Amino acid sequence: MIAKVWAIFRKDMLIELRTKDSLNAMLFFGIVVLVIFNFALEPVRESVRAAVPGVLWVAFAFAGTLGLNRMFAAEKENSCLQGLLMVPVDRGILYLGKMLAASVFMLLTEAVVFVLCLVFFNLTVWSEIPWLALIFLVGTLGFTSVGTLLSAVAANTRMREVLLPLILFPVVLPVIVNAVEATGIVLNTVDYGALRLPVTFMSVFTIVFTTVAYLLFDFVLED
Amino acid sequence: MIAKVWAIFRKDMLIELRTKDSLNAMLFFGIVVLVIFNFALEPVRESVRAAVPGVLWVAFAFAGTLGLNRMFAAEKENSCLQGLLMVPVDRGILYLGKMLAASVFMLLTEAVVFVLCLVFFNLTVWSEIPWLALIFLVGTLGFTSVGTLLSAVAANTRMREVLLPLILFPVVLPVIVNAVEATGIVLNTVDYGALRLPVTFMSVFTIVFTTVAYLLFDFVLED
Amino acid sequence: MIEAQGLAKYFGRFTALRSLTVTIGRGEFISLFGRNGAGKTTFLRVVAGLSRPSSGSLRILDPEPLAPLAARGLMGYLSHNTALYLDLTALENLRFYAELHGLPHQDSDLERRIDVVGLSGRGHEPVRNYSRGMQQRLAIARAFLHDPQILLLDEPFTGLDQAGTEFLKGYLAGARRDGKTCIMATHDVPLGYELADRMLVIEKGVVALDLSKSRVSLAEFQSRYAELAGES
Amino acid sequence: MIEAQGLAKYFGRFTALRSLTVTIGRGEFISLFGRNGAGKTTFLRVVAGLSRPSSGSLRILDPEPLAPLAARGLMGYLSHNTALYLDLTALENLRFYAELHGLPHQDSDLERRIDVVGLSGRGHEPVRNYSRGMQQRLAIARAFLHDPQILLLDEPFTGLDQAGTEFLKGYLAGARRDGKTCIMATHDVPLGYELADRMLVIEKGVVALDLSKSRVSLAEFQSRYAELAGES
Amino acid sequence: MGKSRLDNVLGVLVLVGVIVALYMAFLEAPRERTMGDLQRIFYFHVPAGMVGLLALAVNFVASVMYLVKKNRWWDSLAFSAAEIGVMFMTIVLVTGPIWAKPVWLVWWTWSPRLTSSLLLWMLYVAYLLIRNYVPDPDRRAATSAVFGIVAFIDAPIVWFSIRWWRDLHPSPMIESGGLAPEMRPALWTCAAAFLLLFIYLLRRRLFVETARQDVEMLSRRIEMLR
Ligand code: HEM
Ligand SMILES: Nc1ncnc2c1ncn2[C@@H]1O[C@H](COP(=O)(O)OP(=O)(O)OP(=O)(O)O)[C@@H](O)[C@H]1O
Ligand SMILES: Nc1ncnc2c1ncn2[C@@H]1O[C@H](COP(=O)(O)OP(=O)(O)OP(=O)(O)O)[C@@H](O)[C@H]1O
Ligand SMILES: [Mg+2]
Ligand SMILES: [Mg+2]
Repeated sequence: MIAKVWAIFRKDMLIELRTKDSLNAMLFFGIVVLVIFNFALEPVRESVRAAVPGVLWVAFAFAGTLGLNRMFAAEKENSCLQGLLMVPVDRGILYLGKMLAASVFMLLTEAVVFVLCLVFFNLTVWSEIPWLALIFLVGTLGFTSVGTLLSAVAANTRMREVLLPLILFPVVLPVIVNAVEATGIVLNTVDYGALRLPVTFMSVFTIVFTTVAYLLFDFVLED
Repeated sequence: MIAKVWAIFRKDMLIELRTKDSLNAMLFFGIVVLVIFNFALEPVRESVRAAVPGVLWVAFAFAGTLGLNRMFAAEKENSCLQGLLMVPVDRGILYLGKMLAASVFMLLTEAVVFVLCLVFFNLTVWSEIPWLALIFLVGTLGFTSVGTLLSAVAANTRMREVLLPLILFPVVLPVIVNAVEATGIVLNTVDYGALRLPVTFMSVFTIVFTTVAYLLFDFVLED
Repeated sequence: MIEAQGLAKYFGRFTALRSLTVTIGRGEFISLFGRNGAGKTTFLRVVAGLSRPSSGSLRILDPEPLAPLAARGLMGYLSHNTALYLDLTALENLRFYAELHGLPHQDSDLERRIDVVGLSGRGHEPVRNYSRGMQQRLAIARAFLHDPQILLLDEPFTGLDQAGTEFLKGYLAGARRDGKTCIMATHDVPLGYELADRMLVIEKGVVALDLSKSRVSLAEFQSRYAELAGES
Repeated sequence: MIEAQGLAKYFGRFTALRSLTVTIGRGEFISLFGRNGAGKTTFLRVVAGLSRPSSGSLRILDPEPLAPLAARGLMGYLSHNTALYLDLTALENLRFYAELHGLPHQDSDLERRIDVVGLSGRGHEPVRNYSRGMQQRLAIARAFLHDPQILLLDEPFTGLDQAGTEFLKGYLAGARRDGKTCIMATHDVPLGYELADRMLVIEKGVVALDLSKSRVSLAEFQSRYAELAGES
Repeated sequence: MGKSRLDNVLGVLVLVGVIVALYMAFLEAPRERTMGDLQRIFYFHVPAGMVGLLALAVNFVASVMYLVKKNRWWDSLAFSAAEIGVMFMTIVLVTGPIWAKPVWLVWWTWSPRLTSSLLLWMLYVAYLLIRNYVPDPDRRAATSAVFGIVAFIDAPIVWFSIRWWRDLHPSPMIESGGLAPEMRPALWTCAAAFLLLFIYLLRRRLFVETARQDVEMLSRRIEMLR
């Protein structure tokens, strides 16, 4: 089973390594969102530091949605999904492989966008990095656990290019809110004890949705 | 010529009237962006009124991008674009028809999103409405004048679903910045004299880009 | 009518047309053969003006060379893509194209067109409800709405069932009688031979065989075509 | 081997399969005919488990009814969609599927597969550089990588040139000799007749004709099929 | 199957219930001391919220049942419940701000209860959108059932938001017994009326949906005869 999850993950990585389509697009979009926010926040420049966590996670979320969209579009391009569906492998396995790939793409994007954000907004962090890494990790897993399921849902519809953000954002908002809060705690206050609640929330969310999606994936996958 | 622009415009309206695909999606996405922004701005809540123009235009821009994307995706669905390209009509005409349709969709979306924004952020406007209508109109035309051209460019690539925001936002950023400024002037300061500069800028931008796109559309259109 | 001079089309490293030279007279019916990837579709798209050649020239003469816009008005292009708006009805589709062509578009005219392709009484249904074959029929009406002088057909029989095939054969035979110029790409040798005045075989982006029907029998053509394919 | 009982599939107001009942034995080669929209593709997709029937039942027996997962392992599905990753090489495509099937995937094994479909030496090129015909050949290798007992083929000859057609015909004749069960949808009556043991004609979502090859000649079958088409 | 006796009885009950509820809310219930007549929105806002959540719970259960049983009826039930749920939630989202403006001096504030209510509304509008965009009915049913299950995550958040977080939106005094006793009868009458209305609408909507499917089936038959 793990071998098969791994096969799917590796295939996506190999394609990405060759084309760099998704990562380029995600990165670029992340940066675009940063820049746009920068303008939108112009009038409240003084308190901008407080807004950084929100800006970051909105950029992550948009980039992640783009990546998920792209992932299923690629699978549909040549009816590749039809080939996958004919393989005698439990569809939950496909879900796990796809989710893993999406998470890695997102984490890579986040790393770069985060560094850029530090530069744009003149922040310095060092000792906080392990904490941030933890938050980014659980936040991202929470995002992709639902995101992978819902991108399959969106891919079933006539409007797939545009539907994913519409259905995904309302569902993952709780994750994003908690991730923003946790990131804010690390960057602004330094009360690490307060991290427990949001991090627990995100972890529980991830576990619940990974299980739900693993079970439900079979119903939404069609070519 | 006007009859032909009108024919294209009417065709798009007729399809929309029947399916309501684009408007539903645009509206919904506009609301999603409002909600997300609100969370991102949570920490700077006191000065939120100052940020409203930025929030509004980011929501408009995202919804508009979605609409443009959808418009060309529909044209490609059944290779309809190929049919259009075989018609002995100057391709500039196609551009004008498409741009007109995109602008109307966007303006309709803006009206609704604007009202919601007033409710969400507790604003009241009455006498400012004519001014705002003017700004929304020129801002939207500026946006769609480039947007229609670039969505044709994006539609030619292998990554069309994701490319449009990437290439469009950097180009229309000047329009958005000016529109935000103008909206801010109307909503916050009330120095209508200061409106002249941004409104002129947007008008000139629209005229220049409409002309350029009218001339260039022939080169980017391929089925 | 159509004059191609050293047409070439490259897609990156890939050559779709190498150096294609051919002259097609008014009223000729050409069947275009060639193996997968030979460049048939590419050639038709260049003729239609849907694709710009990388080098070489293409002229549409009537009898003077025409500007692209005027040339487009003379041509109708039909492929297995139907180019119909699925959410509009058959009538609305035709009306839209009639408007763009600047043709009269009373419902009665358009309904006659719909009758001709065998869809009588279904003109008010959205095209989404049509079966593939019905859509292809409507696509024929659409592509040739403006009675073009030049018909470009790219594997128009693909996926059509027997009734549809018969209908389209009849339609093309009629067009030929009316003196239209036709170019049709196909993999079906007997069918292509039956309809054509002249057979062109494209091979690796150049014209490899150019035979008039009056000069070869079907069997002879088939064997020469097979020979060509065997060579490389 | 395959047992369909009153299969129905509706798309809104539209009926793709009405009530299709048929039993297909192990080792039979079935050619599936029918006009556009008759429901051939829909039937194949339901058999493959790619589409859920609206009502009725479908069982894959070996000889006991199999669970969906096990049934999928027995089947290979080939349509004109190649289901290949264009950015991977031929070898990488096959390796990925071999891994998912849990087959051995040494390069040597896979290269042999590539040779068999006539692509020797091109295994390390990305599929994007392949012509349509080459892609279809690789798709054959992919679809039948795990030596399935049941081959489902949906107009597999579409768009193939003569050389490709010959190859696939040879391949299918071989599969038939090896005792595989095959179902192939096609519009090409002589070709379908040539390969088949038994011909099914689907009409408006039900089986309209079900003839064993030993009982009808090609000409006879053609006339009965044409008659059926003429009827409505 | 037409309008059954039960439907007629229900219809009459709903009519009577609504009239009585209106009477109770506007005339019988006492005028609130600080908010005045404004407080009477309470009798619509609160029951609409409760019944709306109930409708979405019905959608959730029906979605699960569809995936288990694969029976079209469960899908129709899920769809009908979602549509009505969205309607009730819309009432909540309209009456809420109308009440809030004079009491809190703002139309809207981004408190957990309000935000999660808005999200809930959006999720089920998205549910209805998705249904619009999947043409194949079997696939539509499966796809929307999955989304219905996922979307329901927000309902408990709405319910418990005021208990988990500090919120401008008041905790229900009904539970803690803080509600003035004279207001209780009006509240419960209104709640009962809304509940009846919900059941009635659900039955009617289901009827329309089944009728639509029957029409679909008949037109399929006609199509076959052509
Ligand atoms: C499903 C969601 C909701 C439920 C179940 C709900 C329920 C309630 C309940 C039970 C009360 C009465 C509290 C009490 O005095 O005992 C109340 C009051 C109120 N609700 Fe909601 N509500 C919901 C959503 C909303 C929304 C979206 C708004 C939007 C502004 C809103 C605005 C108000 C206001 C202004 C009051 C009166 C507050 C006061 O007396 O100060 N509610 N709600
Ligand atoms: N947009 C494109 N990008 C890259 N290569 C292309 C493109 N269009 C066509 N080609 C390549 O050009 C070659 C010629 O293609 P063309 O479609 O003209 O062949 P064809 O003769 O129509 O073949 P078929 O019989 O398969 O339809 C093919 O090898 C194809 O891969
Ligand atoms: N996803 C779908 N949504 C709506 N209708 C569909 C869908 N798929 C198929 N149909 C309809 O079902 C009918 C049967 O289609 P199917 O593809 O099975 O026909 P076919 O026999 O394969 O025809 P062809 O010879 O044209 O390939 C068609 O009329 C088609 O319009
Ligand atoms: Mg071709
Ligand atoms: Mg088919």
